Order: sequence, then C-alpha cells, then structure tokens
Amino acid sequence: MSTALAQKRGLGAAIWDYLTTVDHKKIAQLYLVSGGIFFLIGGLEAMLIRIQLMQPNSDFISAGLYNEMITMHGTTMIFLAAMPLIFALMNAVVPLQIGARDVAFPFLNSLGFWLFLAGGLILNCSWFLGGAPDAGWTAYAPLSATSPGHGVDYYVIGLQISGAGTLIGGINFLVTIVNMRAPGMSYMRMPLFTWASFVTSNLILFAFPALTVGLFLLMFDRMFGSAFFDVGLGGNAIIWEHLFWIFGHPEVYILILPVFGAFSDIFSTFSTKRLFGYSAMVFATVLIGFLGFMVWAHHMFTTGLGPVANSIFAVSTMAIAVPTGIKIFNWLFTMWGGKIRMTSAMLWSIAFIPTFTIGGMTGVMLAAAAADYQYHDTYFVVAHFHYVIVGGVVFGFFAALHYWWPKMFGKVLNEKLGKLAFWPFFIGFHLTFFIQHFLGLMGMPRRYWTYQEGQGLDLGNLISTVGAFLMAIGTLIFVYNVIYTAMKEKKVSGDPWDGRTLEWSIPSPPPFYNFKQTPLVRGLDPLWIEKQDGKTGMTPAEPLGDIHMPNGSFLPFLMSLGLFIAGFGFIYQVDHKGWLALVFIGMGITLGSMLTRSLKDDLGYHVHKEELEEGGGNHES
Amino acid sequence: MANNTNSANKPVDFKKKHSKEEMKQQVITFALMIMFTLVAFGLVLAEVTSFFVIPILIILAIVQVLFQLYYFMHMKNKGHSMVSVMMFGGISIGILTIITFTTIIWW
Amino acid sequence: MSHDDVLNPKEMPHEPEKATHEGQNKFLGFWFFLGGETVLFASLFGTYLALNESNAQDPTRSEMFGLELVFIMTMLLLTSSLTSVYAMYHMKNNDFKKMQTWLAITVFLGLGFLGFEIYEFTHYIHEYEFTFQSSAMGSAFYTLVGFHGGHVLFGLLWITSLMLRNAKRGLNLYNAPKFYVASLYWHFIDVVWVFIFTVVYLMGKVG
Amino acid sequence: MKGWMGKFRMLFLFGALSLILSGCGVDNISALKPEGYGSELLFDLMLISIAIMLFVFVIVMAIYTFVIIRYRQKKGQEDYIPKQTEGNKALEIIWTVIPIILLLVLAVPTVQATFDLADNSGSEEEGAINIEVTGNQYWWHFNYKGQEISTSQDLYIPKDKRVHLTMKSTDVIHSFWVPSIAGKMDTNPGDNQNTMSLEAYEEGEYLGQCAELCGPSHSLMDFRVIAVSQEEFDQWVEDMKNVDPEAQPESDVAREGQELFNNNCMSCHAIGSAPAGVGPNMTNFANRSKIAGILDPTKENLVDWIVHPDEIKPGNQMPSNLVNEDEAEKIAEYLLQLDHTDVTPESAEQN
Ligand code: HEA
Ligand code: HEA
Ligand code: HEC
Ligand code: CUA
Ligand SMILES: [Cu+2]
Repeated sequence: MSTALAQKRGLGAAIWDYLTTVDHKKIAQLYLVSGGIFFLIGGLEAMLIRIQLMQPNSDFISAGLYNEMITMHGTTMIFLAAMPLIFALMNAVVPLQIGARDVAFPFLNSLGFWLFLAGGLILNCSWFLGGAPDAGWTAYAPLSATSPGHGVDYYVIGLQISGAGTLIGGINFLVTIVNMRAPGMSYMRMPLFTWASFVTSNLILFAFPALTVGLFLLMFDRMFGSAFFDVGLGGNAIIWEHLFWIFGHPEVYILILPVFGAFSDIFSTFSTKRLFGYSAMVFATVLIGFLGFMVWAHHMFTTGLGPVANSIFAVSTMAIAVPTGIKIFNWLFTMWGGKIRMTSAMLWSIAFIPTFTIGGMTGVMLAAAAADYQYHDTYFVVAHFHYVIVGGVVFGFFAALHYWWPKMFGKVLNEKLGKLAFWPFFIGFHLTFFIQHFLGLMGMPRRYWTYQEGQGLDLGNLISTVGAFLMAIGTLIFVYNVIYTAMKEKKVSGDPWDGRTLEWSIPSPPPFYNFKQTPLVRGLDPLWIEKQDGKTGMTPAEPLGDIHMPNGSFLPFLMSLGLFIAGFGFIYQVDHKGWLALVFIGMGITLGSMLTRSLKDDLGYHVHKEELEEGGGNHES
Repeated sequence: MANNTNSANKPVDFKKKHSKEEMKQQVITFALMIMFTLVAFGLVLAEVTSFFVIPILIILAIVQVLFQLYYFMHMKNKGHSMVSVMMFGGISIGILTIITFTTIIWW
Repeated sequence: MSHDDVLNPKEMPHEPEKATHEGQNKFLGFWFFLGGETVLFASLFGTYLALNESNAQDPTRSEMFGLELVFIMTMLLLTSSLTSVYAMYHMKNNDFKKMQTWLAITVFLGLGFLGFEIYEFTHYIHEYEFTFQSSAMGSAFYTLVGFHGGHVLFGLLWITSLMLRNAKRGLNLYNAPKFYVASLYWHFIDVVWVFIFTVVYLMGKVG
Repeated sequence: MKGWMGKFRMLFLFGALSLILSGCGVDNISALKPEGYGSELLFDLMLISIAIMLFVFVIVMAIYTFVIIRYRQKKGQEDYIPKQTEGNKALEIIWTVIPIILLLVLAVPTVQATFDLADNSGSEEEGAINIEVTGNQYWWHFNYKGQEISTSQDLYIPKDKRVHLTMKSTDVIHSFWVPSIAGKMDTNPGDNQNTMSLEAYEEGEYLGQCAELCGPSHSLMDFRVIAVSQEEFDQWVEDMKNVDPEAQPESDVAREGQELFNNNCMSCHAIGSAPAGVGPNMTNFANRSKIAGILDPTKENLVDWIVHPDEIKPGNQMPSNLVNEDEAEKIAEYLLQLDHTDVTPESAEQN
C-alpha cells in the first residue's frame, strides 16, 4: 500500500510514507525526532525548575505549578525522551548489527511507536486542559489517588498507552534478536549493543507489567471508585510503592544498559581494539539485568519495611556495583594499549566514565540502608540520579548519535560543532549537579518548591542554576549541529569510522532491505575480521535472490488514534457520563482496526532479484 | 480457495504416530489434573486444618500448572529452550512479587 | 517461500505453526508475551493477597465464597483446555474440519464458564452487597478475577473470529500459527484459573 | 564518641574528611553537623562509605588518566594496528574480588546501623517518653502518650534522652526529618505505623522538615524540635498538663478575640490536651518559634495568616476569610498571649 504511493513525490506522500511505514530505519527516525522534541520540552521544564530555585523564597512559578513541573519533567524525561531515544537506537542499529533484513514484527514495531506517541501527546495535553499531573513521577498514593483535577488521570492514561507501546517494542526486539540473526552470528558473537538491547528488552518484558497493574489500580481508584489505596476501606498505599518500584528500578537499568552497549562499541571502534573481556562484559550485562529485579525496595528504605527487609535490599543493591565495576574496568582496558581517536563520539564516552563512576558510587552510598535515612528524598538523591542518568544515559545518547548518525542519515555530524556542544554541556552538568550532593546533606529535601533564607542553601542553588543554563547552551549547539549537518555536510561512505561490526558493511543510509545478501559471520567483530583478511566487505551467506518485504500499513496509526480518543473519554467520563461516547468511538476505531488486521491476509511483497541487480529495488529512495 | 482438509499426506505416517503418542500423554495429563482438582476441593470440603491444607493446595496447583505448561503447551518438546528461560524468568519475578506482597506490605 | 506456498501449501508439514519464518516469530513472540503476562497476574495476585483480609464491612471470604459453582467452572475450563489440545492435534494431522469442531466445543465450554462467572458476580453483589467499591478486598477480588474473566472473553472472541474467518479458506501456513498461538493463550487462561481457584476460593474458604 | 564506631573514627582520613564536610551547612539544620544519636551514627556510616568511594575513585581515575594520555593516537600512527587483546583472567578476577571485599566492608556497618536504629525496645521501659507523631497536610501534631499533652508544630524533648516516636498520617504520606539529630521516617496513612527514636546531645532548636511530596505546600511543612535540659522539660510537662483552656485573658481585646476564636475556629483548633483535630493545637501558641511552621511570630504575620492562609500555604486545609481583618487582629491578640509555660525555644539556647 505504501510502496505504490510513496513513489509519488511531494510532502503529502512523504508524510503518508512515515504514517504507514514499517521499516525499522524510518521508525528509528520517528522515535528520534519525537524523543528529541520531548527531551527539549523536558529540558525546558528543568530550566523553569532551576530558575524557580535560583534564589530563596522565589515565586517565579507557583507552588502548585512547581509540582506539575517536576512531575512532568521526570515523567517526560524518563518515559517520553529516554525510552524512545533508546528505541530509536535499537531500531536503527540492532537489525543491522545482526545481519537481518528487518525486525521480527514490522507491523508491531510501528504500532509500538504510535502508541508511545499517542500516550506522550495525551500526557502533554494536560498542560492545556486544566493542569498537569502533580504527584511526582513516582505518583505515590494516596496523594496521587486524591489529587484534585484531572492531572493524574492524564498521567495514568498517558503512561498506560505509551507503556503498551514499549512492551510491544520490547517483545519485538527479543524475537528479532533470537530469531533473525544472520548465519554464523551466534549469541557470543553479537556486538554488545545488541546484547544490551536483548537484556533491556527482557527487563521491559518483566518490569512493565507491574507498572501496568499499578496504573490500573490507580485508574480504578480515581475513575471507578475502587478502594485499593483508600485506607478508610482497608486499602493500603504501600502497594503502589512496591508496584511502582518493582517496575521503576528495572526501568533505570532499561535506560542505562543500551547506552552501556553503545559505549562498548564506541570504545572498541575508536581505540581500534577488540573489546577487552568480551564474555565478562556479556556476563556483567546479564547479571545487572538479573540483579536489577531484586533491589527495588532500596527506594523505600524510609517507608518502614523493617530492618530485615532493609538490610536484605541494601546488600543486594550493593552487589550491582560488582558487575558494573567489571564494565568500567573493561572499558578502561579496551583503551589500554589501543589507538584512541578523540572524535566527538569518543569525547562523550570518555566524559562518561568518571561521571558515571561518581553517580554509581553515590548510588552505593544510598544503598547503605541506614544512611539513606539521611539521603532519602533530598537533593543528594537528585544529584545521584542525574549523575547516572545525564552522565550515563544522556552522554550515551550524544555519543551514540555522533557514532551512528552517518549510518542513519549518511552524513557525519560536524566534528567542530560536536566538540563545541560538548564542553558547555559537560561543564554545566557538573556545575549543576555536583553541588546538589552537598545541598542535600545540608538539609534540602527534594521536590521543594522553595527554600527559606538563612539555611545556607542560597549559593549552592545559584551555582546549580547557572550550570543548567550552560547545559541548555550545549543542547542548543547540538541541535544547531543537526541542522547544519543536514544542510552543509557532505555524504560519506558506508564505513566512515573504520568500523568493526556488520552495520558498517553496508551503504549509509542502508537500502530499505538492509542487506542485498545475508552476510556470513565468522566471528566477533565480523567486518573487522574480513578487513584483516584483506577483503572490503562481508562474504555473503546466500546467492542473490528475491527478498521478502512486509507491506506498509496505516492501521498502527489508526489503532493508536483510537486509543488516544478513548483516553480522553476515560479521563472525562468522571465528570459527565456523556464522555463515554468518546470511549466507544475510540475503542471502536482501535478494535475495528485490529479486526481488519486479522481478517486481511497480509503477506508482504518481494523485491526481485533483477531489481536488486540493477542497483537495488527502487521502491523507495 | 482449495480445501486442504484432506490433502494427501503420505509421508507423515511416522509423525502421525508420534502425535498419537503425544495425544495419549495429554489425555493422561488431563485425567491427573481432574484428579488433583478433586483432591484439592475435597480437602477443603473435608475441613482439614488450614495449617496443613494450604501447602498441599499450593503444591497441587503448581503440579497442575506444570502439566499444563509441559504437556498441553508442549514446553517439554524441542525448540522450547528460549521459551523456558522466559517463562521461568517471568515466574521467578512473579514469585518474588507475591512473596513481597504477603510479607512486607503490612508490618 | 512464495505466497502461494504459504496460502495453498502442496503439503502440510508436521508442525505447520512453525513452518514459516513468520510463524516461528509469532510462536516465540507469543510465548514471551505470556512471560510478561505471568508478571502481570503475579502482581494482581500479590495485590489480592495483600488485601484479602481488608474486607471493611463486607463479609469475610469464607462467609461468602461457595465452592459448588467454582467447581463447575473449574471443570468447564479444564475440559476446554483438553478440547483445545484436541483441536491442535487435528491441526497437526491437517484435519481442518475436526479442528474447527473441537475449537467450537472449546468456545462453548468457555462461554459456559463466563456465564457462571457473571452469575457469581451478580450473586455476590445482590446477596452480600459485596462490590468493586465496597472495600479494598472487593476491589482486589473483582480486579483479579475480572482480569481473568476479561482474558476469557478476549480468548473467545479471538478463537471465534479465527474460526469464522478461516472457515472457507481452510488450514494453511499463514493461519496455522494463529490457531496455535490462540490455543496457547487459552491454555494460559487455564493456568491462571488454577491459581485463582486455589488461592482465591479454596484458600479463602480455608481462611 | 559514643558507640561502636568510635575507634574507626580515630583512623587516618576520617578526621580530615569529617572536618571538611562539617564545614558545610548551617548548625541545627545540616546532616553534616550531627548533634544527636541517629545523625551521628549515620554520619559515621557516611564517612566510611565516602572513604571507600574515594579509594575506588582514585584508582579508576589513575588508570583513566594514564590511558587517555598515553594511548591517544599520535601523529604518524594512522596505519598502526594495536594488538587485539581478548582479555586477561588475572586482572578480571582482581577487579571482581576487590569490589566484593570493599562492599562487604561497607555492608557490615550498614546492617549494624540499620538494626541499631530500628531497635525500639527502650520504648517499653519505665519512664520512657513515647510520642505519637501525626503528619497532616501541612502541619505536624505531637501527642505525648500517657501524659495527655498535645502540641503542634513544636516538639519539646529533653536532651540526652532517647525519645520514642510512633508515626502515622491522617491523609497522604509525609516524612518526618530532623537532619541534625536523626534520619527520616515516613508517616503512612492507615495502620502502617512506623517507629523511630530521637536523641539530641545538645540543647537547641532543630529544624525539621517534611521529606515526602505531599502536595503544593510540601516545602512549607517545617517544624521544630526543641531540646531542653531534663529539668526544663519536666517543668514544661508540668505546665502543659495544667493548661486551662478556658482561662480568661487579661486585656479586653484579647477577650473579644477569645470569643471570636471560640465561635469561628474551635471546630478545627483546640487548646489544651484535646485530641488532635482538623487543625493544629494552639496550646502555648505564644511560644511558637514560627507561625504555621514558616512565618516569623509577629502579629502582622499572624493576622495575614488568619485572613489568607491559602496565600501563604497553597492548598492547606484552613479556609480563608473566615473572619475579617479587624476580627483577626483581636484573635491574634488572644492567641499571642497563650503563654502556658516559661520553657520556650529561648530556654534551649541558654547554654
Ligand atoms: C540510569 C539510571 C540509574 C542507574 C544506572 C542507577 C544506579 C544505581 N542506583 Fe540509582 N536511581 C536512579 C537512577 C539510576 N540509578 C533514579 C532515577 C533514582 C531516583 C528515583 C526517584 O526517587 O525519583 C535512583 C535512586 C536510587 C536509590 C534510592 C535513593 C532514595 O530515594 O533514597 C538508591 C538506593 O540504593 C540507588 C542506588 C543505585 C545503585 C547502587 C546503583 C548502581 O547500579 C551503581 C553501580 C555503579 C558503580 C558503583 C560505579 C562503578 C563501579 C566500580 C568502579 C566498581 C567498584 C565500586 C565499588 C566497590 C563501590 N539509586
Ligand atoms: C532522563 C531523565 C532526566 C534528565 C535528562 C534530566 C535532566 C535535567 N534535570 Fe531532572 N529529573 C529527572 C530526570 C531527568 N532529568 C527525574 C526523574 C526527576 C524527579 C522528578 C520527581 O521528583 O518526580 C528529576 C528532577 C529534577 C530536579 C529536582 C526537582 C525537585 O526535586 O524539586 C531538578 C532540579 O534541579 C532537575 C534538573 C534537571 C536539569 C537541569 C536537567 C538538564 O540536564 C536538562 C538539560 C536540557 C536542556 C536544558 C534543554 C535545553 C533546550 C532548551 C532550553 C530549549 C527548549 C526549546 C524548545 C522546547 C523549543 N531535575
Ligand atoms: C476547617 C478547619 C479550620 C478552621 C475553621 C480554622 N483553621 Fe486554623 N488551621 C487549620 C489547619 C488545617 C491549619 C494548618 C495549616 C498548615 O499549616 O498547613 C491551621 C493553622 C492555623 C494557625 C497556625 C498554627 C500553628 O501551629 O502555627 C493559626 C494561627 C490558625 N490556624 C488560626 C485560625 C483561626 C484564628 C481560625 C478562625 C478564624 C482558624 N484557624 C480556623 C484549620 C482550620
Ligand atoms: Cu508533608 Cu511533604
Ligand atoms: Cu533503584
């Protein structure tokens, strides 16, 4: 359906093409753009937070608005910026790294994206329709269950829908990695980014259902009068805390593992060395994922679980430092004896090591259960998690984007501008967050709209705000770089970095079928092996033949649109039952699309051998 | 559309036999499951002390579920290793969740 | 494999559900989904277990729950599990008609189950005024059992639509995985039910 | 140095570290200036963990600096291909085992401290002081068990004595935190009650804060812990037990104020040892160090508060414009003479 239409040029056709695409590379672009925009929005919210806190007793924004701001900042950054950016990378890279023509479920892949976007848009609509959620990104009950207005309803519905999208995406990548590897690509030859994506997808699969249930309970309490968190009727607010963190802790590893994987590939490429201790790295990744499920209650040390539970969770949390340490040292020794090329991608990666180490170490300090009675819910925690999230995940995105940009778009991001963006961001980051460790210990709780004079907090907060402005400058330079590169930079070859893994063996950007012939993988770093043998590309594992491709489809968009509409119905039916009409319309659209999908045979189409010989199936491009 | 129902399938005799064998196992499984269910309900109706019954009930349930998974859902067959990893992953996290909710929700 | 081979295979392989690449993906993906569902239901069970004594003014579990109905429901669902096994047996033997028949029986049993469940709920509501809103235990009970009921309903709709849609087309490599996966789903529903009748009803009765 | 960690503290680094850290922050607020049992124990634990972290960080940074200086690509190296090492078993074992040891070193005192702070056995003893802490949006209530004393916002305790708290909330979750004398503990709604203990080593007025997001005025939910000498505390208890809620004020204005207060405010507020109401208990109001936790105790501020509580603490439960400004003045006059004892925050500073 899309292929025929896409041949007609023009903006309309291009939009239609993206609305119906099931090509993982285009879906990656969709994730990248929307995740990027949400990052800017989340960053803008962070700036407003920092401006409010620049001086004591300030009322730049009101107390209620401040709570909405931190809630939306946290929620947007985690669910709407970091998650989609991870999926952007996974979509852009994983199939290429394992030598696959496509993901396992192209249709579901696009459904996952549109669901995420529908959820994200719903969440952000709250700003304009009576107020955003204001109970923190952790939405602790009963505050969230009783928060007036519709803010928290938007939180519940938005996250539920985008969470469904994430779950679908996770399953898609699990199956892709298990079933779609090229001949010879055994598990222990997979690049670390693919390994990390695999473990992350597992975490998604097992962690998101807990959030789903938690959101349902909260939704039922808020919209349908149930009593899960209503102590008057026997409810128990701690249930929410557990459900949220059973999801929430694995979530932070969902964020960090893929960038760990990206760093592994980057360190190895730009040191021109094989990754040091590959199997230990794989083992550490799996172990982090595994341990990640047993530590959630470290967010609840002050809830009152008792000394036994607190001690168990403290010790299991500390254990995670071991596999993470293995990674840090393996990265260092990958560079050891290598030939380090200081590109922008490498610069961000180099900056990541000390930054993340500090963040990890404050994490271990937090894990000392009793000491957390002092740290908990103070700026010390805020400092910890921005050190790991910004210093880990965001630095990781910048590094990975610089690294894979040529693969995604055929152009190398301007190196000068890349470095120019790095320095203000890096310096600004440490200015903003280092001082926050001390603010926290000096008695500044987090989620404080304002603080009183004479508590010794004024200077620290001012410094922190100045740092945030530097970060904003860095971000803007990066955005400028993207535009500049798109307009001014020249196309590059398929392998600009002297790469080692399969994605660099094909043109940039790759043709829509990725590999004309499936490559034969002979070991870890397959392309590097071939290069060492004096070849320029991969040896194919099959003769040239027809390639089977999936059809594009508008249905994922429709299904998500249906849920988008129904979401508003759910939110407002509390006020007036008439709004239920929206629920029926929306669910009708969604279920109708699902039915259409299952009734129609959709077998895809073939790119014929002849077309490929002519220089490659010009269905698109 | 042709009707495939009875197309000639000569070479699959062996496989057919294999399916038959499997089917027999499944019927036995079913019988056992019914039996376990009867026992479980019986125990409760007989009002045996709860201290005693609850562990038995849980064990009976677990065995039944393993039957379902391994025989009805074929997890015992080849090509299910990844499946097992995932299911047991899910099960262990599920167990951890349930233990939590029965111990450290109230204190 | 050409499209024709998929839709009109000259020869049905022994495991048609895994004969195509798409089929293999579907098979594995669905199992993964079930792994996720396990955690979902575990969370619901956990919530129920945490709240099962928070009945506020409502009667306690052992005062309310009756076992007769639950026993019948259990038998219905267990049997439907066996009938869907039969359906898959005939799928592997490429006997489409018999497969459809057994699926129909499965759906029938499932409907029976659902009917009893609805009856049970209305009974509790009218007899004991035990509702979704009357206590935390009520909320947890209806949510857990209701989620399962919702799964049953969805499974019925799914299997029925597969049966209707393919009635004319017969079995082929494109729809065999769909049938197989639907049957897995149905078994999983039964797995969950085994825990529901054990944990909610039997253990509730014991107290 | 009390407790088992005394010896540790003598060790090398620690002295210096604690000196640097305790340079940060303001007395009676900062967790880095411990002045009580809990905070000191935790400060020691922090020092141990910081020392371990510094040790690790120095090693990581040493390797790191060496690597990026030594192995950067140099001119003429473009074609050089480094040796492709696969790994090194010995090294890998080292950096697995050493962290494990370090973590064990941290885990032992962690577990000890966790159990130490959870130990509430003293609360059963003869003469133990047990206080029920209730968090409310956005104020704190303290009920001295067995003593029939209720106060809000200011918590008086004797110095050098372990005071036992049981904590709950009437609405959402709050968290009770007095950084300079103890860690924090959540107050949960419902039956999920927590316990903790407080012990201040010095007399003083310590800032307490709410550390769990509880609504718009979460950041304004401050309270004070006032540690006084044992004699002063006994005196305070005595005085508080003998409060006469109906006592007639001396001035006419205040008497009018009393009238107005009784008519308009008593539905939520109380004076004397009445059980916790919808609003704070006003006993001993004249000696509050702050009004509503954050305002200086002046008359203008009080009038402001009575007329527009919502503008000062957004979202709080007290209705605004219950009385007009004139009436508020009179009520303020009344409230500001509710001086039921000579033990005041100032008593805590005389040392
Ligand atoms: C990417 C996200 C990310 C990552 C990777 C981590 C990693 C870790 N986190 Fe963090 N954390 C968050 C995101 C993350 N965290 C967020 C968002 C919150 C707050 C949520 C909220 O409340 O809003 C939080 C909160 C949080 C808390 C709760 C604090 C509180 O609220 O009171 C705790 C407590 O234990 C904790 C611990 C840890 C630990 C031990 C690690 C470990 O994985 C770190 C391991 C790494 C190292 C230790 C460094 C490298 C290791 C070596 C060099 C080896 C040698 C080291 C030693 C021997 C120490 N984190
Ligand atoms: C991925 C996660 C992520 C990221 C990247 C960030 C990034 C940043 N965060 Fe944070 N943050 C969280 C996740 C994250 N955060 C979470 C989970 C919380 C807890 C929320 C809660 O308590 O519930 C939190 C809370 C939090 C607080 C504490 C609030 C409080 O407790 O009261 C603060 C305060 O300083 C803060 C600051 C910042 C800053 C300055 C950045 C900077 O790094 C941001 C840098 C980016 C920019 C500055 C964007 C620049 C661009 C523009 C300004 C242009 C905009 C243009 C257009 C929109 C067209 N964040
Ligand atoms: C509906 C209940 C309600 C009524 C009626 C009410 N108040 Fe309040 N009052 C509160 C609450 C709740 C607080 C705590 C607000 C906070 O700090 O968030 C409060 C706080 C106060 C405080 C600060 C107390 C402190 O400990 O620092 C004063 C003073 C006060 N009220 C005076 C009055 C006066 C005077 C009136 C009558 C004109 C009045 N209140 C009527 C509920 C009420
Ligand atoms: Cu109470 Cu925050
Ligand atoms: Cu965590």
